Amino acid sequence: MKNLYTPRAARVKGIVPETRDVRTLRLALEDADEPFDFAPGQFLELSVPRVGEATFCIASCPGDTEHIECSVKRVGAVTEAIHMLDLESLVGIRGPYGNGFPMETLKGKDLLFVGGGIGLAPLRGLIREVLRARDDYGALTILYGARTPADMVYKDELDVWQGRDDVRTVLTVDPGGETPDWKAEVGYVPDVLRKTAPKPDAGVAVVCGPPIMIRLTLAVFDELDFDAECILTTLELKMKCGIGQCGRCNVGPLYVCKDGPVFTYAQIKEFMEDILHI
Amino acid sequence: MIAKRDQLGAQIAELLETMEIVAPVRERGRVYFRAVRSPDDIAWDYGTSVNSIKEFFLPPRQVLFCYTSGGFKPVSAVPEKPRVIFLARPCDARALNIMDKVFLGDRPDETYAALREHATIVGLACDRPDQHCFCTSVGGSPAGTEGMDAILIPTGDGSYDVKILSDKGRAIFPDVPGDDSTVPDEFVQKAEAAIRRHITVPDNIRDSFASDYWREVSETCLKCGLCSHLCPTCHCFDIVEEGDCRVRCWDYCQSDTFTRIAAGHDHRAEKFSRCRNRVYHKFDYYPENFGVVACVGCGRCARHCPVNNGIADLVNGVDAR
Amino acid sequence: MLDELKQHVRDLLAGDVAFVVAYGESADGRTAPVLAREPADADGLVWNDRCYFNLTRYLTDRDVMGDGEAKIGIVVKGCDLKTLNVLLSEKQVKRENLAVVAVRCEGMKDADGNLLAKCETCTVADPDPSFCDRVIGPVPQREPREDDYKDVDEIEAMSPAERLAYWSAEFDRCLRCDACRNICPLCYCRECLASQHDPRWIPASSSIAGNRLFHIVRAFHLAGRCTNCGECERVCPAGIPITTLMRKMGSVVRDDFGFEPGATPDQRPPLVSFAHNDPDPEEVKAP
Amino acid sequence: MKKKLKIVGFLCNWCSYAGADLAGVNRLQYGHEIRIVRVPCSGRVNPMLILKCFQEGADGVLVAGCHPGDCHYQEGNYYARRRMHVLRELLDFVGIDRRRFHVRWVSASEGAKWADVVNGTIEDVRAACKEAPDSALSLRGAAGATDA
Repeated sequence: MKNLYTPRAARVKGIVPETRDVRTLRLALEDADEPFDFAPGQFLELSVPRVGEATFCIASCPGDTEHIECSVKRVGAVTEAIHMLDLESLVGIRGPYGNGFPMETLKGKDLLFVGGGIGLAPLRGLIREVLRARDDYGALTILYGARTPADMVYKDELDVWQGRDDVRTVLTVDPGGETPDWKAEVGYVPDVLRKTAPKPDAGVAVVCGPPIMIRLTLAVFDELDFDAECILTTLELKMKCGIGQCGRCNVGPLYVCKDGPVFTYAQIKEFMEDILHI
Repeated sequence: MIAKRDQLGAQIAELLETMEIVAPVRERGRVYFRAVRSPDDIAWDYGTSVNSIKEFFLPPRQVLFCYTSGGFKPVSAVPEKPRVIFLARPCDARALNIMDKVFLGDRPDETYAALREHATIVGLACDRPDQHCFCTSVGGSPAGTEGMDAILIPTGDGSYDVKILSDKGRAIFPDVPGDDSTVPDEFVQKAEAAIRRHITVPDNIRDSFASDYWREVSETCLKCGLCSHLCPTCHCFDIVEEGDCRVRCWDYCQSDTFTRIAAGHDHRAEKFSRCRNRVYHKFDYYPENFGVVACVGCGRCARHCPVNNGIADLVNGVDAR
Repeated sequence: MLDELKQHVRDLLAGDVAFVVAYGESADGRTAPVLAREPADADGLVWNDRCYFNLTRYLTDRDVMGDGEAKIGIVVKGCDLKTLNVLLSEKQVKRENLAVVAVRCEGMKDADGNLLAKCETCTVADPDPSFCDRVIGPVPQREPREDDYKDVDEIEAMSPAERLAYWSAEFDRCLRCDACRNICPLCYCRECLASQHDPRWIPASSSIAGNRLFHIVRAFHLAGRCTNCGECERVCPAGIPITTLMRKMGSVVRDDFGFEPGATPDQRPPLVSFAHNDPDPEEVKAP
Repeated sequence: MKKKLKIVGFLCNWCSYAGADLAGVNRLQYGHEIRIVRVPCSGRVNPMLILKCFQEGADGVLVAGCHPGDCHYQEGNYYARRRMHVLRELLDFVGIDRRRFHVRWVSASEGAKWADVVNGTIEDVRAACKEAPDSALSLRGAAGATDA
């Protein structure tokens, strides 16, 4: 008898080193004729045989039909094993799960993306999707920070975004992380956000990063008088089942895996203490 | 129809040839639901059992699939023989309907669904609540029939009034006329009056989310999983790798590893926030999501709590603030 | 006696003690551990034959103790003092931060009113005053029976195959709820080996082999440390005779290394020490 | 079918490993059922390592170190002796055949003794396996269905 937890077999078709501890995998399902339809912001469960399963957001966009991409930072047993994988290694995929970004409500709006570290991964799929139909959206601003220039992911893509005149890209590194040739901002993401001070009517802000960054960034949005309904964040709390049953990723009554991972700030404000406990 | 214990016993002996029978049995002076080999094993006159019957629907350990050279081979957790659960209390039977909301919702769990389908539940109306039982405070009744296929109503002298509640129940008791499936009012009233513990689940429990109350009442909690493991509605699980297989097993929300990610972040790192989440999950979030409190008032959390700090007291105390 | 206890706790709380871990009442009226924080809280304290909880458990509870720098008080029985001695010898608590209030004890009873097994053989009902700051209550009149280790002997009398079958049946019932570990005052590891994910030393799920491993590891880690407070077995919902396992370990360290856990606050735990004439692991003892 | 035994040997670098080496140099024959893990000292052998071997399907475990009094680190094997004694008692108490787990002292000059120790251990483990094929700690047996 089949069950929800048996993954689909997939192979590693490409490995892109991003930083010293982040690599992006390009994955292809073995049963490629079965659809894998997803929206930007959704996630999947990636299995390494005999090691385990972990949750990763899909870093590619639905338009990238050839591969599914996930960026993986090496932190624990499963991610360690993922970093040991070679081309053509067998992995398992369950999903896609979660709600994804509300693409329809983003249409026609000015968009501000705020990312930190590996938190750029879910935003990258969204940004790609937006750039595919650039004319459907208003002004685009990308604020991205990492500890050091070397810790920035998707460097090629950052260059492309910086090179475009229809996207404003602000890069920053943590104080102390700058190198002599670093020309862009130095400062923590929330501080740089405050400095660049977008206007509250700017449209929609999308935030993703480590918990502490999300927390402080949302606080800056409060200061700047942003409407909590117009701030989207994508959360990644510990998940196992991915389908709202195992009971660990809840934010109040909402399950990150099922009702999220994309939430408006308004939805989760009440439970902030329970989500972003530092 | 009135049946005597030995009549039912003889029937169980017959059923044992083709079915697995789960019933309360006495072990070391306490009562547990176990698969029985003979009707003689059954503790007919039990009051409350230590474990609930949830383990027969959500197994404590379930192999999901095993690795093969080229992929993943699912493993069935459904036993061949159909199962009858005898003498389940109304609280435990009702808990299944509550768990159904999670496991038979928009993404039905095949194993759970099959085990539900596979099992017939013959309940036992409750005339022996103890001081921790509070089913009537959370929408249940000691004479409730929710989740059952048949119910036995004790009439004294080791006899039972057998009522059929579903086709599955009829298959077990083909001789019982199915025209009457109501529990007599007299029994209901007497049984409900025997429930001594009453708790109040405040309507505005959400308002207390930020209260210091949670720090105070969780102080002595040991963060063990005893209450979750015995709770008939607690269903949180973990998915782990064991040898060549992946396994689903019970987990508990007070555990240090429940919400901690590999990178170290734990969104419920402090004891009080776990304790609070546990209470809210049952009495606030579950009602919001599924329209029913995820507690059946069986009293196990209080009865067995190592430090006598049961959930019932935690939720009951919220209103007192 | 209770009044004396209450008054003493009140005085402590009026002084420099942040809180006192003591026996009080739960919301549903049962005896339970409580933390008295205000002098007025002392009014609710109790002392009765249901005070079996070993409150030293809370001395290493980080959620309760915070940084562990505040001075606190604790109510103990003579047997709990042994556990406190182990914690002190393992440098887990600072004696100078503790106000230890010992209560003379007539023995604790189970739900059926029977004296607990450990109380029948208790030799510390009248606590050693050198280990505490205050002793309260009348001197107990009970005569302890000598501990015959009958439970351990019964199992040792079995053949290896019978022992395996016996323990398999017991471990099979284990739910892995961790209550035994979490109530144990000496299971204070910040990260329990049994919960570790990477490496996964012990499987998380409940299976006979995994459960057996869990209990073996726990027994080994408590060998020479366990003071036999019996809390693990008391709370076990499956009724597994955990103390028998612990008592076996206790008898090994006593007979072979001459060690009595918790006898003093400055012992060196037996498994981090040795003697030149220790028995060889291959030596077969005469039955 | 006769099952091939798997025995894990933890050998201290300074004595027993050298002893095993000597046995090899002298071309002494002994059972090949043993797999050797070299450790700096028998005192390094955490009981968890032994249990993990059984967990992963080993039929027996042998810990070998310098003779008490001869430890390269003065006293490492004294600690090992105590710990292993307690572990052996414990395993025996829960019904795990003590013949499956041995602790022996073999010096660098005792090549012949090493061969005897290995052969004796294999014999013991084989006898234990005859009575009960599984160590009762193996998860491979308990993991349920595995891929054939």
